[in-house]
Amino acid sequence: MDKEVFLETVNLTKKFDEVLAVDKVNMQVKLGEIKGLIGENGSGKSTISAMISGLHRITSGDIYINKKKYTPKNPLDAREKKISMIVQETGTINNLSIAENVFLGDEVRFKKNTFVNRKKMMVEAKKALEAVELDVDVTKSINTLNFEQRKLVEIARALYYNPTLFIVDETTTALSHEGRVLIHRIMRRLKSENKAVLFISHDLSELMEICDSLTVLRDGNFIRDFEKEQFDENEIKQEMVGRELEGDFYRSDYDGTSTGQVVFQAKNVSAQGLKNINLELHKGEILGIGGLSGSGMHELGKVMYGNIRLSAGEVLVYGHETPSFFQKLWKQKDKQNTGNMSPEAKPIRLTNIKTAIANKVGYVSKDRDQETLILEASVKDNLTLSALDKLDSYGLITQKAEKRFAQEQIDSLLIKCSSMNQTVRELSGGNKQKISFGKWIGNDSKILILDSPTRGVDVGVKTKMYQLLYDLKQQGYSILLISEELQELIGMSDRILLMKDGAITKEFHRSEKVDEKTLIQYMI
Amino acid sequence: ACGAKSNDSSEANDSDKKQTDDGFTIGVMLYNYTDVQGKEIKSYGDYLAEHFNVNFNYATVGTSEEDHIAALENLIASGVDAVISGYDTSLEQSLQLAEQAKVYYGVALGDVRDDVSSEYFVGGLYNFGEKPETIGAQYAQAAYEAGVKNIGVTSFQEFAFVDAPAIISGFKEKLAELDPANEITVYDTEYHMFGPEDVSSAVTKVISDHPEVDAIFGLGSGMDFVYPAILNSTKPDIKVLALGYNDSTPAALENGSVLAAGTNNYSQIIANVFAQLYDRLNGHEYTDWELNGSVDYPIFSSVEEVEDFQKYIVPGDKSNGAVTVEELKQVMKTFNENATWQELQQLTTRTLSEIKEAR
Amino acid sequence: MKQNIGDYVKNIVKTFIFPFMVYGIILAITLIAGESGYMSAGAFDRIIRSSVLTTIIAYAIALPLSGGRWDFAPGIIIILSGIIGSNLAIQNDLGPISLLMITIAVAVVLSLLEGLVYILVRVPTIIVSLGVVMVYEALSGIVFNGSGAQLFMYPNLSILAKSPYIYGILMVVMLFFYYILTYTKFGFDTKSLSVNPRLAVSMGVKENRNIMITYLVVGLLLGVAAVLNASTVLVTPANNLASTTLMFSSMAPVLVGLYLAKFSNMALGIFSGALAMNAFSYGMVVLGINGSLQTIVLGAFIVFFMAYTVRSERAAEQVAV
Amino acid sequence: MKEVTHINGANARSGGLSKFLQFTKANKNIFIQYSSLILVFSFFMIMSNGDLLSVVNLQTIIRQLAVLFIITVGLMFVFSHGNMDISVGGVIALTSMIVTFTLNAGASLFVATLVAIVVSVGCYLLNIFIANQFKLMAVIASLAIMFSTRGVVTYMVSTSNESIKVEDISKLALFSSNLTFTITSLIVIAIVGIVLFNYSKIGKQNKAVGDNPLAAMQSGVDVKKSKVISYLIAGIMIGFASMFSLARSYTVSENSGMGLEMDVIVALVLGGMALSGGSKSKISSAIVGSITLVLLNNGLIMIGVRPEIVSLVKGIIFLIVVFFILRRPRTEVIPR
Ligand SMILES: Nc1ncnc2c1ncn2[C@@H]1O[C@H](COP(=O)(O)OP(=O)(O)OP(=O)(O)O)[C@@H](O)[C@H]1O
Ligand SMILES: Nc1ncnc2c1ncn2[C@@H]1O[C@H](COP(=O)(O)OP(=O)(O)OP(=O)(O)O)[C@@H](O)[C@H]1O
Ligand SMILES: [Mg+2]
Ligand SMILES: [Mg+2]
Repeated sequence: MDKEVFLETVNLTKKFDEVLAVDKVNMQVKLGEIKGLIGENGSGKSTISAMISGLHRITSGDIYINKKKYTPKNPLDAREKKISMIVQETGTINNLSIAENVFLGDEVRFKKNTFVNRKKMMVEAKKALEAVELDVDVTKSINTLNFEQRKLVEIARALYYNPTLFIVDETTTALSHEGRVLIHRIMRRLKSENKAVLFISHDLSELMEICDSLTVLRDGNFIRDFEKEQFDENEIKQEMVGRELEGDFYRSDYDGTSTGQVVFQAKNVSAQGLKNINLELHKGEILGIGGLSGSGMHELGKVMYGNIRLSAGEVLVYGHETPSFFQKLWKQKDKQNTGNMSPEAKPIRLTNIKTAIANKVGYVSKDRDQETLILEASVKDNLTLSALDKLDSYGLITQKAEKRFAQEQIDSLLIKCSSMNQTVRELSGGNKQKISFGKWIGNDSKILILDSPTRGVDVGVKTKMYQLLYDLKQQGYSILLISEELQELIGMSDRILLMKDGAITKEFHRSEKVDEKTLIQYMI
Repeated sequence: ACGAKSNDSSEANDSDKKQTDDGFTIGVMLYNYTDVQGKEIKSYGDYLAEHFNVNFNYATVGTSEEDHIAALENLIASGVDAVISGYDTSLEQSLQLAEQAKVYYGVALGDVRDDVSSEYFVGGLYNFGEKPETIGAQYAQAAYEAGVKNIGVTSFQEFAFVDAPAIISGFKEKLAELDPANEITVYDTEYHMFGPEDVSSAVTKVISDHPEVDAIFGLGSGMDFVYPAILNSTKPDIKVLALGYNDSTPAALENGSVLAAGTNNYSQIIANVFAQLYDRLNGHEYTDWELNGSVDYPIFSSVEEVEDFQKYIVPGDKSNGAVTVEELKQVMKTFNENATWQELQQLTTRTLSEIKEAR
Repeated sequence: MKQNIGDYVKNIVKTFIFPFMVYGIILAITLIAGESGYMSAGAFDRIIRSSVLTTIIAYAIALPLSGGRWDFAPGIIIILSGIIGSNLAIQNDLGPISLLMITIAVAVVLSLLEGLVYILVRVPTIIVSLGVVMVYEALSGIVFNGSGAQLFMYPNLSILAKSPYIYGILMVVMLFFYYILTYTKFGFDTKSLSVNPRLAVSMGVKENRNIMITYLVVGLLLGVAAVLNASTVLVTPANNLASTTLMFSSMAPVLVGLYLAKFSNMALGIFSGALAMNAFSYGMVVLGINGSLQTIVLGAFIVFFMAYTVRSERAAEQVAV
Repeated sequence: MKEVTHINGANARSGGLSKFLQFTKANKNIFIQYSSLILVFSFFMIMSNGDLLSVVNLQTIIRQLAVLFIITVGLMFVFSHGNMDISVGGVIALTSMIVTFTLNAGASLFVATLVAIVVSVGCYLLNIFIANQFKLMAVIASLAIMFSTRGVVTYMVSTSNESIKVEDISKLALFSSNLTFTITSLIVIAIVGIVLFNYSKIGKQNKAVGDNPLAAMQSGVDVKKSKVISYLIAGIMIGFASMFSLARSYTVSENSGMGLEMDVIVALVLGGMALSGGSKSKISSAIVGSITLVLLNNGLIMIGVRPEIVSLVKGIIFLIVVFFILRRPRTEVIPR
């Protein structure tokens, strides 16, 4: 314990709206060591690092640098304190040149008597990029770089200010092997220069290899510190997940059997980022899809929903031909049961979203706020949007029908909102999530493609969500559960398919024996 | 009561509009009241309002038919007894409205085709006199005296400026007559749209097609558009024969860059229409009435003339202007039993010099 | 470095090839049609000098537009500041420089006022500017009892619109525009804000500050434009939102310019676009195309040009990613 | 983050008050929209000591309302997409011209009306086709349409040797003098508009697309189709409107329909529309807004405002309305 503490947080807390993202966290980052930060999705890792680097304001608690209080208002403050961060999401702005991105928001540093010296900027940018061994024309637009290269640019930006604290938030998942090796080397170099590194990753083995100490977070709380010599994979995981898989959290049964009836199917599907995928979803089954971001599992979800064009193969849904307009008119009354997969259901080629919805396939995107919800619109409008056809009787959609429909969902999912006219933006994460479920459940979509359904919701809701998923399963809904959270997959799925580099690498059936360690091998 | 159109029209009016005790209200419809035209018309109106038992409601109207009709309706609704419209925009429909509302209607800034008629219509005005050719002739005279040899002509297209061809032909004929030796050439007319940039394009084209051009007869806003365009061209020394007048005309005539300029006699125009409307409102009608009256188009080619113009035609105090109240009353039936329409026309077609004498 | 300069030249050429193409094609047609006028000094003068005014106006419109801000006000600001500036200069018989200064000052005030209202009301500029236009149009009819401005009558004052001075002005404005966009914090902020406001703001860019500077710059540009405009044509007060048409009529050079800007920079690109459009419009006059048909051709031109550029851009993106 | 503090503030306050705030917040648009109408109405009511409501004037107002009202309702479907249209003036001119030719060729009023709708629909479908096909901003496409339509009309006017006008004006009597028909059509249009906008897939999908095309698409909305439909509706209504327009003057000139595009925008803003489209757009903006604007123009002449300051008054009223209706709370970035 001879190393001196560079940064220390005391009861650091962050609330988003009402969501408690980080709760009284006390942790230290020391010079000359690489500190790992680990925890499930939504455990608060990014939020902590965001507060340290001035991207988010602190709600309460303090940060100290060399024992001096430090309250950053924007990234520039952090920069002054020699803190640089690489954010989880993309931190570059399109249409700007590479050099401009390197010095985004800090162009003044090249200012001499009112004019910014671009030549100098270019030269410096070039220098900065050398650190990440990226040899490109810095005057070119950033658009000419691929995702990984853009990450490298961000890294270069961070390193340029030769930071005393270097924060890396889940960047490695985005990088190729070479990229990883490179950034590992960088972190080690900084360490040898007696700088501090805060490294966030879901990849435990990577962390254990690189870090000198680990801090485990869970649901925004500080759980425990591990020193290198204490590293023990199972123990760490134990701490991450916390409780044993209690019944009320994930489902308790281990009955992975489901009716043999196939309702949804991918045959030799290939598309952007996907190679020859085959899968079958049965009635009343929860089929988990796991993998690292970049493994193609998110694309798979879109493919199954008809949102990405296939280059080969086909997606089949077993249902009824979309009823013609006239049939609809006749069917007005018995709409409710058209959804059910009656035995003689025949395979229908799912080519676009329309057929998907017509055949009762629903999709909740990973990027809920951008792709699934209309934040400016009311709870009611959001719930009804995908069910308009159902509500539509003879071309009219009455307020009454809408209200009834919306109220049904609000009640059955216990959506917490001041009224069904409240705009969704104002809702809490969990309630938002419930609404994106409600859209489809209300539309009797018996097949649900849920991409990271518990992403960004607090543990309270998670429980509700898992309970809900289980109830849906019992009611004969078939669910394609795509998730980065292995615990979630293990806890909820009847079967798990693991993906890597756009292909399915392994299938597991539900059993007590399945655990993260075994799964991870097939993902990395 | 309103059915029988008795001599006392105020009674007739009582039925559907309030007869304001401070006399009649006359609506005026113009695109704007900021250019010379608008300002002159407004100030002469104010002058009349002082001396007659009327007041004016000046409405700014948009250029579209829709806007014109709407403005007219609004004026009628506001209870005007008569309307002076600058333009013959959708005339039939306007007259229909006027009749329904028993409102008299006159067109000030143009003559009207004789296929329209209404007992509430006092007709239009030949703004360029009965024969536009004579206008052209006067400009020809000025050009000849100035000794210019190569003359370009620019103008709005005919659909926008109906009298243009007549004026141009008058111009050419007169020149031919003045210059039998044919030393003066007049180039084909360059027609253009309404924007200043259109005009300067036209001028540029004239210049580059005929590098020797030494004068341009500008019928499309000669002073407002053509003159600036020439000053701004590669040959700013080209002389201008301008249909049009603005504050810069005197100086331009003085420095000789403008050979002749002319403009409508707005006092005469309003006087003419007003006299007829006012008579009708008081239940009088000329026996010798004709659809289109006429006014003079003063043209001035010397500093003296333009000074006279300012003194006797567009003075600040209209009682020294082209048509004084006294003169006007003389030819109005309301004030003079045996006044005739012809006399009115004589009064409103007086030339600059005649007016000068009368003062 | 050498090869660098080579690129530089290449980009300039790429930027200006389009107006030359337009000119060349029309020239060919006119010559075939037996018209000589298009090659005359007058034609050049007309095209190039009116391009100067077009360029400056286009700058003033393109700057907010690049940040997704539609603005109707430039037309009336040019008119109003032109009227006030000219008349003040004439009445107190001042020199051309003082004229320029006063007009610019007025334009800046008018423009900043608009910016202030915008920040205050926080409603899209297209709406705010509409209200501002109504008020300013009214003022244009009231100040100097609505007599507009006749600056062109005063050779000593209108000299700035004549060569060589006008080209001097163009140079200055261009350099100013180029530098402020390329070499100042404002320029960088404008760029990042226009692409991704949220990220930019989270990176510490001050948006309000940027907006006010934007309107300051717009004011400066419009002031210069106002002087050139008043020096060449009669300025009359506007009403019935007539002044808003300037935004639309300037759209063509702006769009063309913004595309050509990709090859070098906005300053040059827009000038090139202005040249092209003026060559184009005057070409139609020379060809004796009826004035009303010209607008049809213009409409078609916009569509095809935009269609072409959008296509090529998408192609480019495919290559990139 | 501002949002949060704002809310917490609200929550902190006493239940009743926060309830009230909630209520005002929820219904803000609605009664503020009417407030602009009320403002203008009462202002001129007082200034014209009651004449505003005279029978004559009411008829006048209704006549003037017809064209703007129908157009604005129609274009509401376009604007709620966040698109802007500035071609309506030109389209009306072109349509009226072709209708005139049709009528003069001896066609019946019914046929003429059909032609009107076909032509205007044609223009608007072309507009959205260009926009979709070339991935253009719809406003740029409409700019081109404006230039072209206006150009065609001007050309025809300039080349025909007598003015283009309806010979047998009795044919248009239905649209011109029959006030009952006018009122009925306005009511019908209003109802159709309201139903389509609030009680049908079309309107709801429209708003969704205006807010977030991506989410709308993933909820099964065919974005392109929804746009085409909205332009189709606009086209139909504007075709119908041009019949009223023509019936006002029976003549077509290069100035026909001039400035309508601006009237529509002003009307929508006066009606409380933020022009950015999405779920905030309300069909009532079109209805209330067009009425307000007509009242405004009518009132200004009724009370004989000096011509110099007419547009000053207009501008100030406009800004007042904008300030009180549309003023937005602080957000991290200022709306474009
Ligand atoms: N920014 C906001 N504006 C308005 N209301 C809000 C806002 N944030 C939260 N609320 C309301 O406050 C209530 C409590 O929010 P909170 O996030 O604590 O719910 P919660 O119990 O966490 O629900 P969940 O467990 O689903 O997250 C919710 O009903 C939400 O609608
Ligand atoms: N901008 C935001 N608005 C509202 N809530 C947020 C926001 N960002 C994060 N949260 C919430 O804060 C909690 C922690 O999020 P955070 O991104 O820190 O998790 P994380 O540990 O980084 O997860 P991951 O491993 O997926 O990156 C989550 O419950 C999330 O819902
Ligand atoms: Mg919560
Ligand atoms: Mg994170």
